[in-house]
Amino acid sequence: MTSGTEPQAKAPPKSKRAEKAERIKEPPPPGGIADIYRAALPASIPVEAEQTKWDVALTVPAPQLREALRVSREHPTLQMDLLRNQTAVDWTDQGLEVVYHLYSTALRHAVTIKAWVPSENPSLPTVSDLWRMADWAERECREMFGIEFEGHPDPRNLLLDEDFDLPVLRKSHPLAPIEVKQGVDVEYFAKEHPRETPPVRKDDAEGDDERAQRIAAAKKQAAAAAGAPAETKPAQELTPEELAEKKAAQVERVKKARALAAAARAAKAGGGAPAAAKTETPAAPIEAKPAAPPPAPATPAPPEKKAATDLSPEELAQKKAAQAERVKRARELAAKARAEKAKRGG
Amino acid sequence: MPEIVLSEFAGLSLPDWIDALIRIVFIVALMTVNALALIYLERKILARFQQRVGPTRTGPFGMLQSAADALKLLTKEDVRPTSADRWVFELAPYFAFVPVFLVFIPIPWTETWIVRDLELGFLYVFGVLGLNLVGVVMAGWGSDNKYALLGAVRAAAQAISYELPMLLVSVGVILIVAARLTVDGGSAFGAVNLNVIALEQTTTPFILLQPLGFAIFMIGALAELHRPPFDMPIAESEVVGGYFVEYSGIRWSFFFLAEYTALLLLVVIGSTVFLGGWNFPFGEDVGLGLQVLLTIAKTSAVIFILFWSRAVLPRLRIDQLMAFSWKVLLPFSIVQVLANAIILAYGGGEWIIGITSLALLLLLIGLVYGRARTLSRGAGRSLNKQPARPRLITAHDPAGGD
Amino acid sequence: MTQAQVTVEPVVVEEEFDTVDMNINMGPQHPSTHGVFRMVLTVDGEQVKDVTSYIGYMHRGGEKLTENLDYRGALGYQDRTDYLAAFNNEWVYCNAIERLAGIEAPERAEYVRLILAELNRILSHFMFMGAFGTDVGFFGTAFTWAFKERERIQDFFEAVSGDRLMYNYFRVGGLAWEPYPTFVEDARWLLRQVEAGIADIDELMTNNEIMISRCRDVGRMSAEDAISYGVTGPLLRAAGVPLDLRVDEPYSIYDRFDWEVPTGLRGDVYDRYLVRLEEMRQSVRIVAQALDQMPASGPIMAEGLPKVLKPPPGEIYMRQENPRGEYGIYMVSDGSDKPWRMKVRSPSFHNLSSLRHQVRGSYIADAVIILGSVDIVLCEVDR
Amino acid sequence: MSATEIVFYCIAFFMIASGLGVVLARNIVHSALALILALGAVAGVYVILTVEFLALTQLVVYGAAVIMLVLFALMLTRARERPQALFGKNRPIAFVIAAGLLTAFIAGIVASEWATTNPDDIEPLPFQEIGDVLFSAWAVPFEVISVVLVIAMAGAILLSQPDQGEQ
Repeated sequence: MTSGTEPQAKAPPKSKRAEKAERIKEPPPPGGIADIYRAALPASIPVEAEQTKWDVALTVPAPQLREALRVSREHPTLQMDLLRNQTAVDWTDQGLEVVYHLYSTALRHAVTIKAWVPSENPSLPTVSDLWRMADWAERECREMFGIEFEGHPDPRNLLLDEDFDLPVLRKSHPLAPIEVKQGVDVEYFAKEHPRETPPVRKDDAEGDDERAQRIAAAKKQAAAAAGAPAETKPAQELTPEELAEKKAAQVERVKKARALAAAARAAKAGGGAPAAAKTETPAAPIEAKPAAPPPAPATPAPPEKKAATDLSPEELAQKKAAQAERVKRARELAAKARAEKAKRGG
Repeated sequence: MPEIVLSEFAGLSLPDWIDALIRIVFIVALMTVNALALIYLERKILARFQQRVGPTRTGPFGMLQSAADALKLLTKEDVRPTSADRWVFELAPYFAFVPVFLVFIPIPWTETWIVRDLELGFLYVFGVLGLNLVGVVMAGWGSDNKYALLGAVRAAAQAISYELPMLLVSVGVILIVAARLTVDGGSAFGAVNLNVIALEQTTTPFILLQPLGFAIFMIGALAELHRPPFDMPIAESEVVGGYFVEYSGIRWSFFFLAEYTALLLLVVIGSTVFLGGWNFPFGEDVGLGLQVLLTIAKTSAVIFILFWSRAVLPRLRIDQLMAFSWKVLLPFSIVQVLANAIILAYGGGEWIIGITSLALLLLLIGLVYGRARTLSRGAGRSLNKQPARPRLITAHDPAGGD
Repeated sequence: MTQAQVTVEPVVVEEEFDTVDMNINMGPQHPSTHGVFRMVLTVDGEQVKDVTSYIGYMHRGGEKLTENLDYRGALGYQDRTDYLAAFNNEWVYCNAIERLAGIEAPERAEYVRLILAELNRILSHFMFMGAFGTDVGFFGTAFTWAFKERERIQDFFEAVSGDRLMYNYFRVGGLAWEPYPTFVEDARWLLRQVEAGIADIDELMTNNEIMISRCRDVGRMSAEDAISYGVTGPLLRAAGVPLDLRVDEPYSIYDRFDWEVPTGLRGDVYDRYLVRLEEMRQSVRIVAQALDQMPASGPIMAEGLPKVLKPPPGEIYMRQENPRGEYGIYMVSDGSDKPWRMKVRSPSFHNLSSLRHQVRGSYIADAVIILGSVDIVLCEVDR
Repeated sequence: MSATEIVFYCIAFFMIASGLGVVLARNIVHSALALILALGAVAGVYVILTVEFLALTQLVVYGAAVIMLVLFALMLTRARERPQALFGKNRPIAFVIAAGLLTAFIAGIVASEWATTNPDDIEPLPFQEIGDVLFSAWAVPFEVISVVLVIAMAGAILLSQPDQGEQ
């Protein structure tokens, strides 16, 4: 889930990390659990202690988190055998803070162990083999925050639907008016905010051009993929003479296409190989279509057009065949476009 | 055997089959009324046990409550699940309902008020009650519902395993009656006839001679009727209504009707065979009205005990239920029959039979109570309580001061 | 049985007559699942092979909603997680904010809170007695006896807080309003009735042979397994671990009363029933002592509370002993008027996760009783 | 055509119908239920022959117990999904054998001469003699059968125990 560059709902005065740093005012009392931990943990694990309102909170770097938890469970002076609570806190820009509350039923002391994980596809080793309580807690943490726990035996969703993979408790997932209005179902919400663009929306008007930007970006990608000539600008930004020149190019292309069609007809009428003509013509329209910007000015009328009635019978047949061919090609194009949109949409 | 032939009674000579028809109509009417009355009484008595009042709205003291229920059931649409096995589903209620009504025939309400005085009345009862089980299994299988199937399988297992001790114990009684009949060389042909059994009890009811028999007969009857503590097949909390979970409306009421009718009939048979039925305290030459009253009084006393057990006893698990029947009731009933046979064969007095049976009964009660005691030894006070003081623990003592 | 779950392998004669495993679906609409909870039992005959439990039907996204209410706004939500112990939940939430913001509730308010919370524990255990009795098979007798007492306690709560179930009576820093004048006398009368009710239930169920044979050694869970599953409360104490937060991590004024913590010997369904029965008696003892020591008059609300509560940035994991176990509120504040993160640690959620461990290998009838003895409240499981 | 003859013909028809039902029913459980009806009809014939004792034991033993165990076996195991033997490939051979057996039966029935007493005046056989004969003349076969039954029961228990491997 890329954190994306979504504009903050309200720009915080200073970054959360700074605010949090200034908060650590009181170090834990000497001789407390923090010192026992420092003695018990191997030197390689740096421990940063902080006194919260009740327990002592020890922050451990994520890679060594599992090691710290294993030691706190097995070390004779710690014996943390009850994992009370396992959850995560989303500090937007600093990433996610995963919290483990532990308690020892034998020695009757409690501790909170924390670790920081990045916001983009966070992952942590599972501890469900140390405490079986973690099995359900990590499943809930995964579906609510999107944290992947490697090695978890059964990482299905627990409270939400099976196929609902939108991390709900992240701050980036705003409590949008949609969700407050109970009646609207999640399907609509997920469709409205596809995963890759974080769904921060100020109001509906502004949303449209955002969608236009997205379509242009998608078109650019398609054009780049198809290897088309230099990218074309949308119609509004074209200067008048560029517009005229583009129109001329357009007319010239249409005339060429018609000439080719006439040649093909003549060849076919003369029993010539229609294949060559046919393969050649489809390339032109594809190339022509993307170049024409959607809100293009009225296309120029084809130069000569005889009324249907005075066409000779075989010309009529040819026109009908060409027409059928065009329809078939149009349908192909539409299918291809739909497939591409579905892939992108999915 | 004096037998009321309605044709004479009504002063017009009716052919046999009309007479039989009248009796059938009489049975059906009496049984439905009885079922409604029993349902109402059960709800009232259970209510008293549970410190509530029971139905009071419909009719005086709520007496028409079960009639109102019956009316509702008649008008309710009886639904059949589409995936149900059509014919098995629809025939099941009749298979469960008809055998129970057939049991009514040999029961002696008074000396002469018997529908048909069958020679093998007692054996006939068991023969016909077995068919009721077929209806239950058809219902469970037909409604293609896992709960129903589970309920039916439980019902079948329970009925089979509790019918055996009942049969054996009644054989014990029949042995005594047969011995009395053949004492002066007569044929013991009538020993299985319910009325003859009742006649034999003018002086001593068989409960004095066979207390164990009465206990096992009643336990078997409870199991046969799926009533607590043996109501596994229709346990709401597990199989949600058992084999009749998919039935509704009139079909469902057939099952309910069959259950309450069987309740009355089994208890009447029990009281006739063991408590002396119409005969015990006042003998034969007393008015018919009094004899009927006697039977009804004894039956309602036993029924009250059954309702009482429903309110107070929880449900046995299916394997405990089976173990109780095969490992406890069956051996005891076999020993009972053997004891009777040996004593009668060597011409011992009937009081010896009474004492052995009483001894067996006390042994059974002792066994059950003992097992419960061992189970619950220390159960009542199996907790140890620590004073609510924060316990002192030294920081590095891994064991932790307890 | 139209479609069998098992595909028909090539014909192997002796295997053909093995009983096929049936999947029995209990819930979400089932008389004994105590709420909207679905349990699929893989059953071979009567033996339960495996259990898969489905939860989440009652998930209302409470934690997300709380992040958009101010600190006092989410109090009403706490009644609705564990509706059988609403006072206890409110107390945990208020204590969490009070410790975060450094507010101290006055003496008298603390006493009233303790009395109402302990009575709420008795209320919740009466509910367990009724529901458990019906599961075991007492056809309604245990249920109506237990509810007779429950009604009395609920009338008392209605007199104090104005509501029978969702009280919303505690406030950050004290109580919403003064308890009604004859609060103490009524409470004493109520204790006597409750004591009689407990004696009735004890006499009906405890020494009942069938109940003992049904519940003894059923759903046994050893202490290590219980702790590993995060099980707390009566279930853990029945397994022999004397962990009671009122004693081990004292909060409020529990250290002024003397009472005892009951622990069971074998951790089976019967011990859980006995532990809960004993806990009710201990709660009666605590309330009686609290009523004696309670100051006759005094403020019930802390002074000088700001209109908009903005606790300094920081976090707290406040936990208290609810009837079902350790109910925790992990509150993180970033200095604004809305909590940055509020996580509810609900005991039923973790107790339920150990259900599969207890039920495998038992019978269907046992599965129902074990679920009853775990005593879950689904609103609290799904939050 | 006295009343008993009418009743006999009804029962006979009912017995044959349910017998065919057992063989021809598509669903195996239906055939099991039809079997119960057939054995019930046999009990009916005993009643006509005024041997009620046999009729009732027939009902008790077959009606309630034996068929019930058959139904258990059908409902709880996978036997239901076995391919229907009715449409097996060796159907013609089975047909031939069945026809042969039928002719043998009919020949046997026609050949033997039947007692022609009128069903009405059969004097009821008091079952006391059954008891005496059973334990005097037929005591030995009675004991042998009971031993066989015990062995069968033990075998059934052993078979149904899941072998240690599965445990």
